[in-house]
Amino acid sequence: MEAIFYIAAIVAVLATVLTVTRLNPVHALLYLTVSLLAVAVVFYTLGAPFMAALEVVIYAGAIMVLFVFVVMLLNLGRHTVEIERSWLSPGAFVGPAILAAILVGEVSYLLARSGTLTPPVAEVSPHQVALSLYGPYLLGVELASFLLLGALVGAYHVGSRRAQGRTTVGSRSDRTGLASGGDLVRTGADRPSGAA
Amino acid sequence: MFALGLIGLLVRRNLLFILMAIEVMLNASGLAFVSAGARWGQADGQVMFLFILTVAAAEVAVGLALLLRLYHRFHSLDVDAASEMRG
Amino acid sequence: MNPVLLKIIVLLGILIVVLTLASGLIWLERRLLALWQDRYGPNRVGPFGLLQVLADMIKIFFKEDWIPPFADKPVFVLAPAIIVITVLLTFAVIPFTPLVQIADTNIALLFFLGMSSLGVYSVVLGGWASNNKYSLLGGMRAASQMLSYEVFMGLSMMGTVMLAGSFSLRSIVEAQRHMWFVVPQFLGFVLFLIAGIAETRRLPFDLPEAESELVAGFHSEYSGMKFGMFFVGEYLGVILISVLLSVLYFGGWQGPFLPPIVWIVLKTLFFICFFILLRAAMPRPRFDQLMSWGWKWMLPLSLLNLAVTGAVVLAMRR
Amino acid sequence: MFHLLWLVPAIPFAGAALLMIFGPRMAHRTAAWIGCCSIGISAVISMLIAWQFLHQPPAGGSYTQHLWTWMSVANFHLGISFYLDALSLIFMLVVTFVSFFIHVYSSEYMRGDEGFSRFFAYMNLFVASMLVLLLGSNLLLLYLGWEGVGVCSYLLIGFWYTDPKNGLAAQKAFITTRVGDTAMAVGLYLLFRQLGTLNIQSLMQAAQHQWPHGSVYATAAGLLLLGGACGKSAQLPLQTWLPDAMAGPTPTSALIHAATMVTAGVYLIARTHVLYSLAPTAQLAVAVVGAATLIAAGFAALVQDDIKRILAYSTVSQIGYMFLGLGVGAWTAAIFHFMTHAFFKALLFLASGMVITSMHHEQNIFKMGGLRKELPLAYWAFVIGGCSLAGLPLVTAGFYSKGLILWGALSSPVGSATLWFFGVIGVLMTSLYTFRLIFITFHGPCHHKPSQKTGWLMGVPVIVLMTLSVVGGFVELPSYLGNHPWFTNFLQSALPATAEGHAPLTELGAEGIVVLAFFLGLGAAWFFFLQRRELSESMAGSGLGRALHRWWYTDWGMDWLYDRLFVRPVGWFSRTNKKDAVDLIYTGTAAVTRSGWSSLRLTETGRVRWYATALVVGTVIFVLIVALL
Repeated sequence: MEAIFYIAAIVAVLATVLTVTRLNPVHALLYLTVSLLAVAVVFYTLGAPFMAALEVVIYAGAIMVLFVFVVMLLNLGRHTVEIERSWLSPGAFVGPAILAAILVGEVSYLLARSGTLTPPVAEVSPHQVALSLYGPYLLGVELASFLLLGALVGAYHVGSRRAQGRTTVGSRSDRTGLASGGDLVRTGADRPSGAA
Repeated sequence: MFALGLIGLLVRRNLLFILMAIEVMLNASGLAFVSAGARWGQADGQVMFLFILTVAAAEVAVGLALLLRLYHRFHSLDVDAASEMRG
Repeated sequence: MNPVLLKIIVLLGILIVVLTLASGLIWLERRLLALWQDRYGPNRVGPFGLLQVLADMIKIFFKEDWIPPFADKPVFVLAPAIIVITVLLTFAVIPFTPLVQIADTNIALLFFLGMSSLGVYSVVLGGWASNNKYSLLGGMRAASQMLSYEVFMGLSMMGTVMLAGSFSLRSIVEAQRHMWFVVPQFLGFVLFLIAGIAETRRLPFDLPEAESELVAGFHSEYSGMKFGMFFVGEYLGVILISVLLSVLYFGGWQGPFLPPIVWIVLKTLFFICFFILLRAAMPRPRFDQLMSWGWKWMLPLSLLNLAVTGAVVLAMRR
Repeated sequence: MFHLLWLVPAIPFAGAALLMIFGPRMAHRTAAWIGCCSIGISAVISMLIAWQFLHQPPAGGSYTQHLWTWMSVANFHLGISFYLDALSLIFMLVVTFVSFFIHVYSSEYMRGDEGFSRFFAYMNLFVASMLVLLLGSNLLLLYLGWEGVGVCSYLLIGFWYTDPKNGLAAQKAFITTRVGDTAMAVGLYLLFRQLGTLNIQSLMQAAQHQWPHGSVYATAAGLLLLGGACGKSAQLPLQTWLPDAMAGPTPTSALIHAATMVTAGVYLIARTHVLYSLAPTAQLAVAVVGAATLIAAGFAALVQDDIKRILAYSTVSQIGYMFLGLGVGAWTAAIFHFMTHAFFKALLFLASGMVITSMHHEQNIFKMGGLRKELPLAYWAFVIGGCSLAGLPLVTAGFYSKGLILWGALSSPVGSATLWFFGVIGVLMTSLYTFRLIFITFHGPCHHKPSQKTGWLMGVPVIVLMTLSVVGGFVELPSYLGNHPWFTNFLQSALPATAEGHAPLTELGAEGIVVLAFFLGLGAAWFFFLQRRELSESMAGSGLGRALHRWWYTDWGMDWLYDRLFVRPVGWFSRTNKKDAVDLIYTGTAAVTRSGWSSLRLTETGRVRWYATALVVGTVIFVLIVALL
């Protein structure tokens, strides 16, 4: 079990690194999915099988598919890779990396100060989770349902076609290298240029 | 992992990647909760993870809708393109 | 016998049987379709044309495995593997008989849901990696269709979970000793059946690969063994859903007189034939009809089913 | 039976809800059935409850039904609970029965009105609120009903809202009573603050135990509650709204502005009588207010020409009697007068409604006349109601109740001959204006022929109320007529008996003077308004007469006074002080905010990544602080 835990953790971290550094959005998404699956395995080894299943079903299965769906809807293909390449210079990583390193350092200092880091892993069954979810956290569940409802309505409204097409301010097509909107029909158009 | 997500958030100009980075961060905090819950054998950590899951789902739904809107308006996913609303 | 060895034997046995069955299904489907459409179907190679599958397999192995130059190569290769892997992994948690089961985990149903939601990636990524507008459209259709139908698929199954009080498929089967769940959970059964058909992208829900609109949908660009994997993956999916239907709602291996393995095979075959009959009988809906049907009817109905079942279970427990 | 108590307010409320929701799509007949039946059922239930109350009185003479907890904060607990004792039972019976008859009456009176179902919805809501007011076991629930009837009164006065005049009248009623209600709210706060509860019974006990006789708190609370009662019951100096409230439909006037709502003040004071017993000053104030009102309103009624306004002033005057009764400690007498007043005043209003309908909505009595033959039922209703109002000896209800009050005013230890004298003058005035009204309307030459005949739906309630106006007084016979104080005995469990003190006259002698006053008034009315009307006209035409007439006609110039005292100064102040000092706080805040904005806006670059960076930097610093601590 311990070995699986460490392997999965390493996979998760590596996949996340790759997610952050990939240029192609779909590739990045795939790495992110792999990272999530690895986290699911970590959950399983930590004694939270229910969470592992949910991680797979909802995170990897639903949220990520939504991402992929949107990527496909926008048809971000090869040209985005070029744009990303131009945007993503190694120098851009320096500042954030320093900040993040400081944060990690601080947090690990805090953790180290607070005592032992060797966890005696205890399994928590879905039964217990459900009991506390519908017991002391009932209000939280209600709030979460409100949140989801709000998100549903919000997403519907923001994404609805009716609000669209009022004004198209400053077409930046010259900068992004896109002649027109990301219509699906455009896929075939840049096919030859992308030939390997 | 949270730090990685953080870097992603700061480095990327593409809204899609930013959203992904936020997902990474949410997931990382969820991981922290679950492992803390496992450490003390409490169900609370998993409950928190469930809430994080709902937050992530809601955030993605709205975020992606906004992304579509941004793209239709600016023909770009560059978040800096949407910096017209200065105070 | 050594339990580890036994597990390995069972594992290999299931793998071989399921794969053989999946390819055999191709023959079965063609024969049955022909029967219902008043024609012969494959009847030349071997007795009753049984060896037709073998011939096709040989042909497909030796075909050129061509990857389009404009495709996104790694993803293109990855996509067909995903579906076979996820479906085969799901078979691991299915209790065929009390003895023949690879892993009896207490989150078996969730595992199935997770795997089936990962299976979406196969279709979606295949469609995207092909870099072809028909494939992309097929992939998008698949993504939205499977995302939508998976929601109430999970919800419709929860009725049985409530009645059995466990996510474990084995305990669900054992809970049906006195009554098959199809009786108290008829609505759930119908919903799961429809969702299952949609998950396997079989007619009438085969919009991701609707020939008349999208050439061959997400696998237009695929050929050779990669195409074969999609193909086999679909039949594996059919078997999986049929087995699950019989496990969840028709008592699994339980039945009088005959040994358990025979019962489960019979029930599964019945559903497979039903799937084929559906293909022969049903027209294909429009995509928007499909979506609104899913969200406006199936989801509320499954929620209703869930609520009523929960209330009844609570009331009976009092 | 007692457990059905909650149904009594609940059924009218349900009726109101039904009518409000489905009213617009409802046939008028259905609306009328719902409106009348809900009140009818509630009346029947209250009768059953009364039956049981008489035969098997609950322990301690009262019954409390706790429905659910309304609010519970720290040591402040309030329940939606109903309290029934003899006092609230009397009120409940009178309210449900009188309103039932008025509902039946209005199902014909309002026929064809486009707001028919709306009218019944308001009326039902009113009855429900009134019952909540009566049955509420704590002062806040009472206050809820109190405001509820206020709202319904507002809605009903402005019922024909297309005429702006009606809307103004409704607003006036609402705002004027609000003045009283504010005083009452302050009184409630005071009571809660000092005694720590709002439950009426425990409040009364606590007051008795904690406050000495004549304590400042009791006086203050009593005076504040009196303010509320004055507003609602249209007593001096807040009486000006009631005559204007006659803009509403006549059944409304009968129900709200005569029989029930305006007596809420009486109920409140009777309910909290312990407070007044502790505070002689407040009690004296009640008596003085009552006496002053009854005289003032009597004079105002004498010169009105609108049939409904006369009745309105008469109502004000009669409630003045009730206040007088309360003020001298003749509690039961006041309640007795409330009951008989509800009967005869509802009767008079309903009869005036018949007249008004027949006269094509003409309300000026000088344009009527000689209607005796044309409208016999209305005439007899007026005669009986008027006699009862003025107190025709021995045969009418009003005689007994008013006599009891006057005797209390004379004989009780807190009473005095002065108060009694005012009361007797009031009797004279009552008799004078009542018979003036009858003689001018029904006798003399006929100016207009009434057209419409009224149907039995309007007739039956009038006849029933006629009967009640006569026999309603026989439940309490004074000592010189055999001494059968059944009514007082019945109320004994809720209200203390009138204390007997020294009196300069015997009861019979005092009653004789009252009777004399009555006949004097009757004779004067007969002489001035029937025999020699030109004499009265010439008197009104003379210089002094005209001035007095105008003065009384405008209700002693109260509206003018209020306009000068309050409306204009406030208007002037707000006009001259447009940019007052208080605004500086807001403009200053705005200025500070503006300067803050202009400096902080530099950080608003509109770049999401900039924000994110700022967030991260902030987090880093915060965690650093935590780590260092």
